[in-house]
Amino acid sequence: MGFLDIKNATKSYGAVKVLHETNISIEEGEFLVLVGPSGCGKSTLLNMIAGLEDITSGEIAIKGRSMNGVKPAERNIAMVFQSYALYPNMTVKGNISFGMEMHGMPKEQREPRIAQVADLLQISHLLDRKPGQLSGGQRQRVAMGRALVREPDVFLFDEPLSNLDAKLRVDMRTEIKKLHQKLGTTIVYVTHDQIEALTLSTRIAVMFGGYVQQLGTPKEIYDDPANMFVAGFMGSPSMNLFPAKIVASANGSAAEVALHGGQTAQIPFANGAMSAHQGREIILGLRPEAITDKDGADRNSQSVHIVECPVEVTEPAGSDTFVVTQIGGKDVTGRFRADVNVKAGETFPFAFNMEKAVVFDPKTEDRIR
Amino acid sequence: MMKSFKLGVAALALSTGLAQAGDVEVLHWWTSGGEAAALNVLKDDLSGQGIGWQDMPVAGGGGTQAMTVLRARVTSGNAPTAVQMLGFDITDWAKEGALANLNDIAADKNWDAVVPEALQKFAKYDGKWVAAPVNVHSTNWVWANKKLMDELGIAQPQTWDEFVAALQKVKDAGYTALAHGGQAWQDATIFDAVAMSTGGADFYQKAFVDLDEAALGSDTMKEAFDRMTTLRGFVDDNFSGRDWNLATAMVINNEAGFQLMGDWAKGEFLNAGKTPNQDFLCYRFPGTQSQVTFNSDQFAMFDQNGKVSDEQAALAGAILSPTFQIAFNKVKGSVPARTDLDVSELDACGQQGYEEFKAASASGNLYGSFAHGHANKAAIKNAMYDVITAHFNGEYDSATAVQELVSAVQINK
Amino acid sequence: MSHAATENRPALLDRLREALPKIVLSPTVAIVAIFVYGFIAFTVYLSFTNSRILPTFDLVGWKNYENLFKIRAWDIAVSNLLVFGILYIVICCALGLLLAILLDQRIRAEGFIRTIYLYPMALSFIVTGIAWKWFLDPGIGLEAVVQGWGFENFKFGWIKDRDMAIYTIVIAAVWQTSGFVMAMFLAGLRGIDSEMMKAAQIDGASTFALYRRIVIPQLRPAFMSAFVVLAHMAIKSYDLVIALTGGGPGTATEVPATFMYSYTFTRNQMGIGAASAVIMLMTIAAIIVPYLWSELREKKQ
Amino acid sequence: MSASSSASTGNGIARFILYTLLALFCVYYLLPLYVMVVNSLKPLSEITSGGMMSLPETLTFAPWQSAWSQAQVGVEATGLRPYFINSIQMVVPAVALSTLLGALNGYVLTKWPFRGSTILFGLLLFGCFIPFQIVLIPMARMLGLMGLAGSVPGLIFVHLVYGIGFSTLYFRNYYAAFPTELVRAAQIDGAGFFTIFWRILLPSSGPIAVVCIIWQFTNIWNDFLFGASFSDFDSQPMTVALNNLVQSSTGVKEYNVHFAGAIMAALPTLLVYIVAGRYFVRGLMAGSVKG
Repeated sequence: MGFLDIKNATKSYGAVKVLHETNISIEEGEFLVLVGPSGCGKSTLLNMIAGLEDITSGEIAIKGRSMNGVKPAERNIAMVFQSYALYPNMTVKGNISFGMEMHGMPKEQREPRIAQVADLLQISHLLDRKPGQLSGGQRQRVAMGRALVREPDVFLFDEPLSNLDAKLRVDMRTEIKKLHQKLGTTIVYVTHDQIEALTLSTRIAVMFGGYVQQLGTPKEIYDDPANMFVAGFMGSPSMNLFPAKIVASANGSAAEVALHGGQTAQIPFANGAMSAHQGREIILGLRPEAITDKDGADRNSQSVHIVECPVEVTEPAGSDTFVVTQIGGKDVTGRFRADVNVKAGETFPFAFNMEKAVVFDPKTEDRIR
Repeated sequence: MMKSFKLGVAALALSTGLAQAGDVEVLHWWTSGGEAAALNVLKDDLSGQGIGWQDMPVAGGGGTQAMTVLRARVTSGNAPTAVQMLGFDITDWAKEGALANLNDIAADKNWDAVVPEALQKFAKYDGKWVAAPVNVHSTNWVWANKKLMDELGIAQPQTWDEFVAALQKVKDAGYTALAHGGQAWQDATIFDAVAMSTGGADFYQKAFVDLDEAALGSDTMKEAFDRMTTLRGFVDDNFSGRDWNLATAMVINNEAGFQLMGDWAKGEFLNAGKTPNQDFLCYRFPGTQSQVTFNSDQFAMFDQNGKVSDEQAALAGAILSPTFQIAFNKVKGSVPARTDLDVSELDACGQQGYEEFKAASASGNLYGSFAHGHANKAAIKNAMYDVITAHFNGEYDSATAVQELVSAVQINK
Repeated sequence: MSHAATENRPALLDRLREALPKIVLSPTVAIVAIFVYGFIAFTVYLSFTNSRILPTFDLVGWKNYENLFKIRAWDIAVSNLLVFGILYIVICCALGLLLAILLDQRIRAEGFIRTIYLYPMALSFIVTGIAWKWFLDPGIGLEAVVQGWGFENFKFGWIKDRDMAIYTIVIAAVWQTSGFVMAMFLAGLRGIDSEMMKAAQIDGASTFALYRRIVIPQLRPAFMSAFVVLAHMAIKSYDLVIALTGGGPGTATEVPATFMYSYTFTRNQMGIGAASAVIMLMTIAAIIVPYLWSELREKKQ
Repeated sequence: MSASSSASTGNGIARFILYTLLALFCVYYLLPLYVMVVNSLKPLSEITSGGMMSLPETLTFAPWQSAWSQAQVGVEATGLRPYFINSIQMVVPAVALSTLLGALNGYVLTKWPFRGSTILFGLLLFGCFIPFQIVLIPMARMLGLMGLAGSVPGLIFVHLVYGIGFSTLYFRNYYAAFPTELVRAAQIDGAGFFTIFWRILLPSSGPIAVVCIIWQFTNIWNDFLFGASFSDFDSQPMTVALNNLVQSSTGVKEYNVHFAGAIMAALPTLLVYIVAGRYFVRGLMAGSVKG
């Protein structure tokens, strides 16, 4: 039994099932991120944890106590909303103290906690302002302060950074991470931004279509995606997915792919992999960092293969240059060193690190191992 | 709620309809200075007997607003003690069983003898006195500007033709011949007199009281409508919607020769400092010299616990007392509702009117005015208004108007 | 409540708390059920009875409806409502929109002018009716004044003309509510995203095209709200007609509201009055229900 | 958008035409008021001798005095003064109650919706269109049964009943645009149903409350039919007195006093419009026009 247990929880609106049987269990101090495109059910699940929406079937428990039918206020949780949901008519101080006030905490006890939290978030100078007078980042801090001051069992974050500009978002992300490390609180965090998911979490639940597609650590999710959706959704630029056929080769099996211009190439899998699937049509997945120029290839890898491919586009991005070719009719992006001398239109050697290759069934889109 | 409704009206009136003990609450629409002064006579009389007066005035539409309010008040079980009413409204309320029986006070004060029978028709229901008449207005008056009459050499017209000739004379002299306000009840007031004059008393009785379809659809009726068309020709173009008192002002200000209006118009003349027979003339509409069409304001008493309260009895008694009758009618322009008074305090027109009223009453020529709801129910009266006013405004020709009159009566009977 | 008792109560209390929104709404629901729908049902019932001065419960079938349609004044009232309603709503919307656009051009003293446009809504027609009646009266009003200036041929006697009188009612009614409609449109205009306007200007839209193609289509919700308020006022216009023309000249400006009042109260024909009220309610429903339907369905999407 | 649309700024002729148009409309809207004010300051003789549009030759405030405290509106020549107080006693609670109840209803309908709540709202809104003429008699009966007949509370109740549709409409549309997240945040903070309403929603309802109050105040203050039918001798509102003043059946019509009384009767509503008018458009913007 974990700190927060979600057991077979479902949610339906009438005949429409928006969340299918979901099982997640996290320990105290974990940072769980629910990530997925909009409409995937992540916010619904968060609201169910918060008690803002009823559970259709199944159970949600915190610290072993079933939360079904328990009011949001009695779950000892705190929530930070996408729009921050600061009470516009109250000052910052009023906003932060409102929850304590509602729980009947006397004023003398509230004051030091407000001061402490304000200090922690560096908003002490804003306490007498109204939300309308604050910048986006300041509002974000106040919203977090409001949650922190409650000292809840679980923090719930509902896309808290999506209303901030890019720079501020990165700063706040770091700050949330620091805060988590400092305070060791249990957090459930909803986002559609996979980078936030990867950077912040101790564990990620990738959701799509009302199902949890995969639950795991960031590394598991990134390196070992359970299906094509997870593979495509996580990582930026996203994983290259292109059709291939598994054929026998000198050292075992190879992926036979169609290059631009009608030629085919064979790229052998790492030692012995995929031998059981020879002759099968598959989708081959390789992240951009596993497709490089020759000198940029991972020196630790035992399975780097060079294939001459025609270059379609080059996209210099400062630290790297992304080079695009076509394989099996799909654009395939490689991450090359910045100073590599490559031009569109010419043919260039691409290094494929097949240790990182993952293989999917084109029909079910599930992983083939 | 459904079933209890009808029973409830009476029951509620019984249980909760009491004003404070020792007070009377009076619903009326007499809010002008003169009328209020007249009512004050009544109020003072009652306060002399230790009875307070709670005033509930609702003016507008010649009492129609007040009647709407009355219906709400009675339905809610909060009926006023006494209510000013006209003609068939009294009968309708008596039918609902909502009015108190005033027979004791009537017997005590001998009302049967002094109140004319034509009035008793409204003041009594089913042999019981239910209302105390305050006054008698007669409606078939002609008001003429004496200065214009003298200037143009017009004598009092005795017949319709003479009247038309007189109107023509005034018109030719560049004045407005007939001052008139285009409101349905004013149109009907004229028609009232015209119909009486055209068809005589029997015709009037048959058509407007008995609602005899032959009389309503007769050629006489068409003739009456034709005469209305003639009169329309003597009215200025700007008559529509004009208040009656503005029409009177036209006569007062030497702009118009005649007005056909009830005796309340006299108050306007008197207020303007005019004297009867010196500045203005009053006489009956030509052809109705021996008839009087009237309407009578009465106060009906709402039933209080199945009997008449002492206050109501006192109020009813005070209303028909000679002092109040004289004092009130002097101001109001009407004549007393009892035939046994010395009216030397009234002005010339008032004295003349009182004599004519007594004479008509004695000879059976006292008729309730249909235009003022004293010949038939409100539904019929208003249905007739529609036809008369539409015809007067040129929407119907006379033949159509006659047909419409018949069908209007059929629908609303 | 004793402490021991509360032990067993949480479930009950919780249920109570959950029902709280419904409990809060319930007085309103009860009020509306009785005082609106109950009364409508009662009126429908009355329309089948021979009620005269007070409600009675003797059924007479469709007689009141048959009689109603035989009464010429009812025809006039219905067609007047049609003429009046359409003109009133169209002119109010057009004028309100025009004024809102004019006022939206960064006008100095906007607040002052807006108050002037808006104030008629504050006055009851018992009050302004007399002023309008005078103003429209050819003998003493506009016609007399303009003729006094030397324009002897100037004629403005609509209020006395039975074919034109209904239009004078439109004039006065527009006067009363167009300012309110203006405020609604002004609010709508202020709510439109200014970046979109800039984009349209950069796209080369003329001011006219800007309003016709970009602004006005976005005012649809304001149009809808205005329509409901105006339709509601058009149908209920009673004071206005009574104060201005009393339904005249003749019966030329009779409208259903005056008809209904007159038959129910003045003429003691409560049955026919109720029948006319039922017809009127059905007409209202025919206009309002589709509107509500579209509005509420949209909300669900 | 006002800033961007005014492409015409600086174009002298266009501005001139614009201001001329606005001024002309001002004349249209002010005309009846002009007639009323001018004639309320003239002696009666000046009015009856014609020239209702002209300025007073002799300026007199006697009509105003008379309308306020001397005019005949019943048996006693009390002027409008006592009725004014009756109206205030009725309007203030009626407006306050219907606004508050409308706000609560709007809160429930938008933030605590339940199955059928939309239909319920539709039914509520349709109730706004019920002709008042048909409710008179049954309402009188109900008031009688409730023991509220002929009393100020009775009148307040009636106005509450028929004001609730529009006030609910205003608040519902306003609260629909109010972020639901705030309500959720407050729920998590431990605020209950009423606390959320009092502490979170109501303090932010200023603009729409102004719209609602203006609407209700105008309608209730100007109502005649209910005021006349459901009041008692000691609770008749201002409009009934004004009607009695203006509609008196016989006798000299003192038009100057009538106009003075009419303006006087309208002063409170005018005041509300002038004071709150600026918030009115803002309130409409925030709520009601969003449909």
